[in-house]
Amino acid sequence: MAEDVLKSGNLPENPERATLEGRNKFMGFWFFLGGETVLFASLFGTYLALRNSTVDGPTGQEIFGLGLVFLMTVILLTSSLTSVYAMYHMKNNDFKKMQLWLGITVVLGFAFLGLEIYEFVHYVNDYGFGFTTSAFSTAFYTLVGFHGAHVAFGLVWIISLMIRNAKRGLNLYNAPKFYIASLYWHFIDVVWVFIFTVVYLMGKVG
Amino acid sequence: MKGWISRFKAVMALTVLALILSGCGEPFLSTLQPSGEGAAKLLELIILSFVIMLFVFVVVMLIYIYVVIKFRQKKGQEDFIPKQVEGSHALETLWTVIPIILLLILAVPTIQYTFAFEDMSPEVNEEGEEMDQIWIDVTGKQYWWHFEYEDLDITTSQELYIPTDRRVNLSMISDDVIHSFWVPAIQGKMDVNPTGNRNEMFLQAEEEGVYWGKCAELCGPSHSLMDFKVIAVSPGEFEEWVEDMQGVTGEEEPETDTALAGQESFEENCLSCHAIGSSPNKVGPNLTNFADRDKLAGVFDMTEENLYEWIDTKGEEMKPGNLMVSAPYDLEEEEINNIIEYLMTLSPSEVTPESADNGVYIDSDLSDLFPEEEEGEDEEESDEVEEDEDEEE
Amino acid sequence: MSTTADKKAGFGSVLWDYLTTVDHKKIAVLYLIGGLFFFILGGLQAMLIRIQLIVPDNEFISAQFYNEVLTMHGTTMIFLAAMPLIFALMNAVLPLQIGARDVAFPFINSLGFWLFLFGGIFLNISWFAGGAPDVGWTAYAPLSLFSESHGVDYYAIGLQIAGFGTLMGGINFLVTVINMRAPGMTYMRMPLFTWTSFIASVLILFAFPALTVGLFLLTFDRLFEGNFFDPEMGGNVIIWEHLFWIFGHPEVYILILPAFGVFSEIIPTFSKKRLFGYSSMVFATILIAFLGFMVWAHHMFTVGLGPIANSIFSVATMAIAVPTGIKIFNWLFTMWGGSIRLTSPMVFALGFIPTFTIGGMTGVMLGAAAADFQYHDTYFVVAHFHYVIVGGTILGIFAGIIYWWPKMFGTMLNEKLNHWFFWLFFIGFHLTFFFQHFLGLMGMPRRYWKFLSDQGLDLFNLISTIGAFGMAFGTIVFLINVVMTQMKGEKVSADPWDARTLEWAIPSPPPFYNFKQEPLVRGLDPLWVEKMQGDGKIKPAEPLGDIHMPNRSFVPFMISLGLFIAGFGVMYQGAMWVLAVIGFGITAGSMLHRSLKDDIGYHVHKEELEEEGDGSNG
Amino acid sequence: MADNTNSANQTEKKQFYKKKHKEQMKHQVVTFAMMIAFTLLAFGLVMAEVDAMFTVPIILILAGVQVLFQLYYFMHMAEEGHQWSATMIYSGIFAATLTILALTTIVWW
Ligand code: HEA
Ligand code: HEA
Ligand code: HEC
Ligand code: CUA
Ligand SMILES: [Cu+2]
Repeated sequence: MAEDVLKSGNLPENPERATLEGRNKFMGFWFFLGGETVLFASLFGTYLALRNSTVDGPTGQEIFGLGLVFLMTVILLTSSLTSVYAMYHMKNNDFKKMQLWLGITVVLGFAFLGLEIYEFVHYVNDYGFGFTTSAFSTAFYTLVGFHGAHVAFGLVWIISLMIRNAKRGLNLYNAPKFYIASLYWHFIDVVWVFIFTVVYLMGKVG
Repeated sequence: MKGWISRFKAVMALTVLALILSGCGEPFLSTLQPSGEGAAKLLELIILSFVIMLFVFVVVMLIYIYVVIKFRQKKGQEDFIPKQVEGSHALETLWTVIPIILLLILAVPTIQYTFAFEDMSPEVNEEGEEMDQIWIDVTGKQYWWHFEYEDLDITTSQELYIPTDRRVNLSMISDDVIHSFWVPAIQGKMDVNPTGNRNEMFLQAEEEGVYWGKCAELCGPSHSLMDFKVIAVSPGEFEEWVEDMQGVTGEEEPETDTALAGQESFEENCLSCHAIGSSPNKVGPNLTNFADRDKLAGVFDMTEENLYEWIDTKGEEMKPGNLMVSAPYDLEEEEINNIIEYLMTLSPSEVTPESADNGVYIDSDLSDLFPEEEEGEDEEESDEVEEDEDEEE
Repeated sequence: MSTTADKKAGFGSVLWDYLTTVDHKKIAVLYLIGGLFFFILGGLQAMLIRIQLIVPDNEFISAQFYNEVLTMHGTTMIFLAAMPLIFALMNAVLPLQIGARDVAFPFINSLGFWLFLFGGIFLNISWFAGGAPDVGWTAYAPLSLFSESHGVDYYAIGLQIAGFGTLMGGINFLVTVINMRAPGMTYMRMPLFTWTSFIASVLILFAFPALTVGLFLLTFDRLFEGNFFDPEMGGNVIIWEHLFWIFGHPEVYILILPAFGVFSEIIPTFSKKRLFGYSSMVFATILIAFLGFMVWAHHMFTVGLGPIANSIFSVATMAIAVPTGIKIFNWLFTMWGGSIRLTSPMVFALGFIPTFTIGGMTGVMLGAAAADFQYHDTYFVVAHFHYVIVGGTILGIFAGIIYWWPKMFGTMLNEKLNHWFFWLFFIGFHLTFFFQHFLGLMGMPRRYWKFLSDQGLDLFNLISTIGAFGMAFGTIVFLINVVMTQMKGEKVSADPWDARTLEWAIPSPPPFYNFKQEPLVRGLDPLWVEKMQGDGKIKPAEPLGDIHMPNRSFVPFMISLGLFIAGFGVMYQGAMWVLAVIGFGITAGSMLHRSLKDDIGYHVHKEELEEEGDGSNG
Repeated sequence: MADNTNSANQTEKKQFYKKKHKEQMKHQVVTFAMMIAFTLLAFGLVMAEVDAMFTVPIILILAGVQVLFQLYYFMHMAEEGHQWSATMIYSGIFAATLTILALTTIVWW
């Protein structure tokens, strides 16, 4: 049986939960996301407590550019959809297409990350809004940066999964791994929904 | 409410007695021997909760002792197999409901007191008029306390003079880390935080006395030495003290030459951090009435040796981590002695900590301290002032 | 990877075995050793505290050093002694109690241990690197920003590393309980220790992230010029207090719930009765956990949150007395009508009940917001939490260690010495902490390097110090007992206590695969059920077959080591950044290694198992 | 897994699942479209500088709904076998709510 899990092809419905290991991973990862919820809540809470503490630095209202944020949002939301597509093909046992859609997800992820870095550089250079400018700036970079770091980690994760399994296709051993990576990616999106709402939109409203 | 609390009085008396027998500390420090309105009320609450707890504990212990004695395995009965009881709804309901009731009994006065302690509205005199409030700005600093009497234009450090039988309102903040202002025998504690928001509380001493205050929040190496005193004197004496303090300009010259020399080197070396006379809060304590201090730097006996060591070593060993160590001066023995002599002349008032113990009681309604309102014409105005204060909160 | 090969091995291979083990029973031993080590360390620090406070105005240790000792005592005891010892018990028995062959994530489980250990070592290196943290275990800002040495950095990074480990351990147990139960082991048949550990793991899952964030903020402020807690730059010091206590309060229930579980095993066993009100015990556990998230501000009554917030948190705090009371009475009525044997674990349980009740009651007194203006930050609080922690958690841990010692090591601790340990520790404990209630009320604040003479505080402090020595002697008796027992090495049977739950159905110590055949659970207290209704042996739920086992791995050690090294780089910066690069490199490399290499474990074959004979000597 | 004894049955099953997945995928796309719409609405409200008292609650609700979409559709929480996932996520949300509530209401300044 042990070697079975490495054989590709002919997978059952829900391959990510077909083995005990898979079920464990699946459940453990969901729980981890429950914990992450509190982690981000703490960051959001801190940000909200400090969002008016701009001292002499610029306020969010002055610097946030909604156009760019909108673009980032659409990119990330789309990447969430593409990773749904990837899982769709996983369930249909179509490894090639899964890889393809994961590939697209990764590209979108990089695009998002690139824009975020551009945004930060822009704030620092054009507004003098750095990490140490005010309590508000520290909280802003920490919250958004934590999310960015999550994106970056997700990218590394998905890429390494894709490369590792490129040759051997889908099997019961790696299906759970792909699946939880995609869960992670969705979760990043969930967090972003709150970031664009709470940080940028509410920041703009004042 | 008062009614049924008083029903606990009998039990209270008993427990208080028990506590006193077990030695309940010194009257100037212990929460168990309150000398002020706040501490007295809190002690009531403490005793109420204690009585409830005692009841619970007795119940638990009665069952416990009975069970442990009665149901020990007896010799020769090693094979006895007790009935495997699953539970009992009646019992379980009982020990859910009774604690809830007990907790409600505790919760109601708790909430009342919690609100009462943060109610800073003015006291009312017998005629039902609102009385003037004394507000004092308290600043906690590593490792001493600074007090500014609002509207009275006087400042002190380390020792806070208050009139008895009157609430004194404190508006508290910190200059560095968090401290906590606590005068156990008079009132519960309140933190002083280092930014914007000022915490408020009141002090009310019912008896004259020198009460010890403690810093109750870890604030650095000398946290345990950040003591201060609250000196409660009769209202008339307080009035006198205020007037005496207001008279100090800091320019007064001492009589002897050596003291004069001391004043000079003091101005040269010390005034950058210390002040004499009313002044805003500085790096070091205000020394206007230094010679009247009960303790040096809050904790040491007021002796020349201690004072000499303090100035000579800048308190390095005496109060580890205190901020005077960064003082740049380097003084000769003689200069120090001169300074000491000068410092010992700083006694602007007859009213000193001793006045709190001498049994003299001078009554006053303190209205002299607030001259505008003496005319009695502008009650409205005073109301406005209060409203302003409310808005600030 | 044969089953018996490890047995007769030299020191080197034993070491390697433990460095790479993923077996929860061995990880339990590691946690036990680590936890006991830090308990003794924390205890020695406590002795320094007590010696300093033996007489007024004492100059035994300096103020700065006192603060360091005080901080490290609290931090060590909570994070590096109590938590790991609880994890030791969970690892040792939880999988056995639910009839599992293994935990859900053996690899993660071992990673959790190594992260804890390296985090703990990291924290303690501060002693030799310019001074330990000196700001209390609560590390309130801005004092923690003012502190000049690197101590607080060690605190922040060390706890961060250890905290990751705890979080992983928690998730592992959650999934283990949910996915790995044997056939017939329904939720409402799970032993209470399993239940309380499960709920404690839920608390870990939701409480530790708040600490993680708090520590990150602290680190950013201290090392990267962040402004979270810097009032000058608009920062707000109260954020730290909230984050710390949002973690901190659930943390105390993480500490106490498994201890409740231990006693809920011991009391039925030695009363020969099933647990009274099992379902209400489960319910109470869940309720405590739930309420535990809504009361944290009772540590902040004097911060100035205002009467409304104070009142809400006050009432919520008091509410916790109700489910806890349910537990106390259920224990009492478990004994009611039973046949009580005064074995040492039972004596611990009997010592626990009144002690914890006192601690809980002072807790409720503290919960009365206004009254807390008097108690807060005094020795009354110190007395409260030592009553619940030492009288609850520590007694529970030692009761558990003694109770399950035969299961973990196959030997039996000497009962006489156990009783000596108990009485010395117990009497010492009450001497130490009972009078501290009065010290607090008499005006002695906590965290005081010295108290002054003529303030009426001398006598009780002296008694307190004397008591502490009693506890130390008690602990020494226990250590002697351990050494003597292991030297004698007398083996015991699978079920020396005549117990009730599944772990006692397999040999002591259990084979590395735990259950040869998955057990069939036919009721609450499965072994008892079989003793009463069957032949005293657990029926298998499956025919004998191959057993799947995870491979050992050195990767958890390396991942943790990497973070350990990186911690120094992040802290000292400058040229030391190279350490961060190396450290994070090791960690990332190890993780990559882990994910690239297939690790599907191996099988113990049926034939091998048959050779070993009957494993289930009930 | 089972061998090919009844491969006819297998392919039939496959077919059935394929169809089911396709069906699901359609839902997903609709979900996505709605998410984009919500986003547009939220950004639109803010850019149009509608009154803050009105905008803020609306965009928060929109965000909440989007998140539920993500959880239930993209992350399949609506499907079988997610009871524990849901329990833990909601417990997390509970703790998260308390945290945010506290940090927004009872830290002053
Ligand atoms: C194992 C750890 C543990 C446990 C279980 C508890 C349990 C409780 N704690 Fe404690 N607590 C700590 C560890 C713990 N605590 C620590 C470490 C600190 C200090 C941290 C620091 O500042 O460093 C602290 C501080 C602390 C404070 C803050 C004090 C201050 O700093 O000013 C408060 C205030 O409300 C409090 C309350 C409670 C309450 C109400 C309970 C309740 O859960 C207790 C419930 C139990 C009972 C009540 C007994 C049994 C019940 C009955 C027999 C039923 C009938 C009872 C009644 C009707 C009353 N605790
Ligand atoms: C699990 C938690 C835990 C445990 C078990 C203990 C155990 C003890 N603690 Fe406590 N303590 C805390 C958690 C704990 N503590 C916390 C969180 C604080 C607050 C810190 C802060 O304010 O920041 C605190 C603070 C604290 C204070 C208050 C200090 C102050 O505010 O200034 C005191 C004072 O008496 C004290 C004493 C003790 C004592 C005497 C023990 C005893 O029970 C210890 C008994 C154990 C031993 C004595 C071990 C002895 C073993 C040996 C000696 C072995 C001999 C050696 C060999 C064989 C090699 N502790
Ligand atoms: C760097 C600033 C600084 C300078 C300069 C300085 N002091 Fe101080 N001084 C302090 C501080 C801060 C304290 C409070 C120490 C404490 O209690 O923690 C203090 C406390 C004192 C006290 C105790 C006050 C009390 O109320 O009991 C005396 C007396 C004193 N200083 C005298 C002097 C003299 C005399 C000089 C000059 C020769 C001097 N100081 C110069 C900062 C300074
Ligand atoms: Cu100031 Cu402690
Ligand atoms: Cu608490």
